[in-house]
Amino acid sequence: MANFVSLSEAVSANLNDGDTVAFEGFTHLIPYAAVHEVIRQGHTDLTLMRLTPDLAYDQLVGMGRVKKMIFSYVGNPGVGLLRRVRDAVENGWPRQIEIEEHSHAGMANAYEAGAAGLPFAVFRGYLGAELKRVNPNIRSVTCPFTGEELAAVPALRPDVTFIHAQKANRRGDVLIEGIVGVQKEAVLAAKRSVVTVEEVVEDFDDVHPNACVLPGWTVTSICHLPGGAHPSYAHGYYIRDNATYLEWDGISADRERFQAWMQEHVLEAKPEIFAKRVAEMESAA
Amino acid sequence: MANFVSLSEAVSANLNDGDTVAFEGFTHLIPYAAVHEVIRQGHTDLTLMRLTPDLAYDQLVGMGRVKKMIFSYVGNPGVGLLRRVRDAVENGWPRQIEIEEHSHAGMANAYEAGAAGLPFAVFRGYLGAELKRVNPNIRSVTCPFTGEELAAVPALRPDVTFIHAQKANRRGDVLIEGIVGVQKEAVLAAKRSVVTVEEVVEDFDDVHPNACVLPGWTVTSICHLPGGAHPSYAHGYYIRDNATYLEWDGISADRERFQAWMQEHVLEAKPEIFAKRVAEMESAA
Amino acid sequence: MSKLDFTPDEMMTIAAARALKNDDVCFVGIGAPSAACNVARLSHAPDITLIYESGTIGTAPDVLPLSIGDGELCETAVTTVSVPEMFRYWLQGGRVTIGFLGAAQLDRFGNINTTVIGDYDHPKTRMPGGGGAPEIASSCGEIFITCKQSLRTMVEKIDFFTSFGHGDGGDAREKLGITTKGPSLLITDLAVWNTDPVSKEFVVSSLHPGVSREDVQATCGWAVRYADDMDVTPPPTANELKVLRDLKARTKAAHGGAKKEKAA
Amino acid sequence: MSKLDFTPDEMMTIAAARALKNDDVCFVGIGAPSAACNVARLSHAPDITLIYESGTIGTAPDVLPLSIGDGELCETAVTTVSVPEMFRYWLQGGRVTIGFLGAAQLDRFGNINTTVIGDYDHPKTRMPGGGGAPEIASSCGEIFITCKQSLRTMVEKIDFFTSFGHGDGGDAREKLGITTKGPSLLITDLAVWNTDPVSKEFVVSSLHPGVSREDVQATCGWAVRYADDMDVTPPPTANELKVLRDLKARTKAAHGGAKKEKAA
Repeated sequence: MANFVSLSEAVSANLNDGDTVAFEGFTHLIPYAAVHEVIRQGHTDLTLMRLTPDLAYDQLVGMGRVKKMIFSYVGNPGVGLLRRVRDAVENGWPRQIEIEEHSHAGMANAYEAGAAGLPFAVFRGYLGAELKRVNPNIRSVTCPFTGEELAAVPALRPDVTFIHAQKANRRGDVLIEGIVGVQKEAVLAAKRSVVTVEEVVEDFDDVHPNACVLPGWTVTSICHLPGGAHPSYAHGYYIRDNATYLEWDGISADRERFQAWMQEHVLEAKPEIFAKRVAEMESAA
Repeated sequence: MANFVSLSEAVSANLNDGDTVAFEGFTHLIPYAAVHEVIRQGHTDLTLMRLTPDLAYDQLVGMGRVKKMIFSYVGNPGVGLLRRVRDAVENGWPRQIEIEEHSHAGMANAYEAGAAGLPFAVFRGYLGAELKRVNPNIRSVTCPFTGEELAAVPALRPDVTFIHAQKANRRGDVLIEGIVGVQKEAVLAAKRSVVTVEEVVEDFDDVHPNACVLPGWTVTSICHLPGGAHPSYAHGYYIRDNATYLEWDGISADRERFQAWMQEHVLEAKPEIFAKRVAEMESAA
Repeated sequence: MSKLDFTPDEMMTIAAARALKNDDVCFVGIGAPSAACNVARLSHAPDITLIYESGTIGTAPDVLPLSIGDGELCETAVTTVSVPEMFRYWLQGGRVTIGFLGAAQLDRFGNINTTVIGDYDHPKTRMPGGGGAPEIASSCGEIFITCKQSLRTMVEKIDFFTSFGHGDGGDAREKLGITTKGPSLLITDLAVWNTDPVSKEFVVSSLHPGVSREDVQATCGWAVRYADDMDVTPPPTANELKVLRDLKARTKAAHGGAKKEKAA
Repeated sequence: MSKLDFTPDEMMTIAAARALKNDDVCFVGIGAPSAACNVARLSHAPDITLIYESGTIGTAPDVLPLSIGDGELCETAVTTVSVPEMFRYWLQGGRVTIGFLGAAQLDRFGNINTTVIGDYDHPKTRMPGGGGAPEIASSCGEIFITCKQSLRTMVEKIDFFTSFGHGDGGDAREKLGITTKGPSLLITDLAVWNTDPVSKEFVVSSLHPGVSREDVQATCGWAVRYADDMDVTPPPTANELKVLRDLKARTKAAHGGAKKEKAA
């Protein structure tokens, strides 16, 4: 059953150096506050997985905390490349990182298989794609009825998944609305999970019966952390801070500027800052 | 794009003798009005599929319209056995029927694979179960990563799927709420689909963003048919007519009583009768 | 049996309910298991998570459902998911601690038949089939079974292996690569049976009040074994009986009445 | 190029928009494809179904999204599904008629590289990678590609096959068991290119107004082929330009302004 704790407690109770970790979120509801707390606590040698590593993973990689990254699209959405990841892959700065690269279909199916307790996922993919050549985890199975050869990838099973969600109720059930991405799968596939939420409400009596809800007994720790998805957004709470995504391109272009920014905005900051950061972004919706 | 037609037109435009047909619904939202219209129009030699063939399939089998049935639980839910199906399987009355039997997990995964455009589904199932011996469509595949042997079944791809849903909007989008069963999968897996609905509304602006909605371009025909799920129920409209399920045990126990009942309540009836049948069952919810 | 102020059926349901814990996640079969699971929820295990295969997770019905997909299961659930998701993420995902099944035909190793009496291709009686049971039997942490004793139900050899229990006993599950515990408890109207840790056959661990060993053997098709330290099942408490009878009364009023009484 | 009252970029977007039909179901890549698809929707194809890989189906944003998961895509969608469902039921399910992609590096057969410049293990430039594109390229009915011409983009040989087009031409797709049509149209800032039905290489079918064959070859790394019946692309109509410019202006106001202007 989920326990309600501070973000600091949740990170130290659930994450260990060397863990395989997913901070999931598909443009929407990216758990930035959790990523920053992990950076502050000094965790390192992490294997990160995510379909769309964005600024959050650029920051973890740039701070040298990442041993390996499993991903399908490593960009700054709508802006361009991730310059800290490029620096690590192209120049080994601040350290070499291993990469395991898939397509979105491959990653999404692999999380689905993880949530479903299967060892691998089957889908029609990678036809003619060169990723098959460079990723030994892309294999194939043959349909026992038609003989068609299909792609197979191992299930993703993180040690810990971090997500941000709109609401928890007092029993620890978690509600995710809007672009739900692969968050439900990433939590169900993981051994442990930490959910930061915008709001804690009494119950979900007014919620649609088929809404995306994670029952409290599927979640390890919940932290009430308004604004915890900034600069991404929380449907119904605040909009995406596109300006920050655009600015990141400049901040991350230079090693020293990046480090100074991380010092000021992450290492010397506290989780509570996130509520202030979204104050200007709050949506009437 | 879905067209709005009468049930009579929808059935004659979409169904042919010998077709493979799913009338799906998991206790909730069973498309009885459509089944009765199919019986009236005389369609026969059908291959029926459904996880939970209930009274509807008992009626189709008892009327001799069924060549083969693919299923996982052939009972009268909460009451007992299906006596017309028993008579067909045990005594060949009114005709022999072929059966292909799965578990719910097998059927659900097979519809999922059909919706996903895959030739087969993989899951961990039928371990030690004797259905493997009697159903040649239960095979296996080996995980290319762990070597685990998993169950494989062919995807279900009906020629036509019939479902009942709560609402359509003017553009032909369909909303299903509550116990959603495998209806979305059964429609997406099918070549053609017919949806009877309780209500046609202007738009779905007030509907939850992650509700179970079938866009109009995925549906072939829509029929406004209030009460069309009786004696099952429509969440938010009317409750289950449990008394009818209990009564069916007696009606179906005797061939002549069954035939007389079908004559009066199906062959000589019209689709409009369903609205009257649920008038007493209407829920304040 | 001596005259008691509860029926064997009530004792069965209450004994079955007692086996469930507050933190269990229980996949509920319809019929006897459903009554036991809801009595547990309404008495000592208020936070138990009940899952029905219709997709309803964490449901808390006020009356017993007639089917596994009654509307109240959805209305009171924490969330309702599609049936493919139910079988993939929730059952196969290994999240369910207890699968609670009934049985039309059962052997001493907890193998269940709900498919056919007689030969599969030419059955004497065609029963409903497996539904969710074949994968409930292999995917849940352990399996509880409840049924009334009779020579027709509890047989030496079942006609069809719908759901695998312990096969022919011993390490039969391991040999098939099944990692879950399988049937560990059988609650009948006469006794509570545990599973022998080595042979994996059911062994009576307690007789219900007023039940004799002869009663048990007379309604069981295999040679009954008894535990060394046999108990008498504690009789239902006043509160347990009240919870069960109130539930049954609400259920009867809701399902059995005239149509007009049923409208919400 | 002669002086025109529209830019090459505008001509590209409008020519790309024209290729879409009202009953298309289009899987929209971000950037240039997104502009073209929304211009189509706001002009001649009001009922077109636009799908973004974030799970938004039938979306109708008022401004262009900066990312494929902007909030407005969900708010205006017919429905929003999970990403696994998007790739399984909707893309792999074969429901999408057009996949509209951009390209960082492209060859004459419509093979696309968005992964690396240089060697995969020691890249000169690490680009974002495939995202949804590898399966968009094989699962959609056909593929439209749009990009600005340059010698860096349109190359004789791409460094990495992120998304398979027609391989080395001819029946390369069939040989791999791919049943969809693949790249059938390329719209650049200078020309419209169709796919030769036999060789499967891109062939210029119309030059945009004021563009010469020399302009096209100067910005293309392979030897350009021209159709026998070459056309000039009809210039943007006043309405097309207005739709595009209004959309861009709304987008700029929404994304580019000061923070306080962005609050809804």
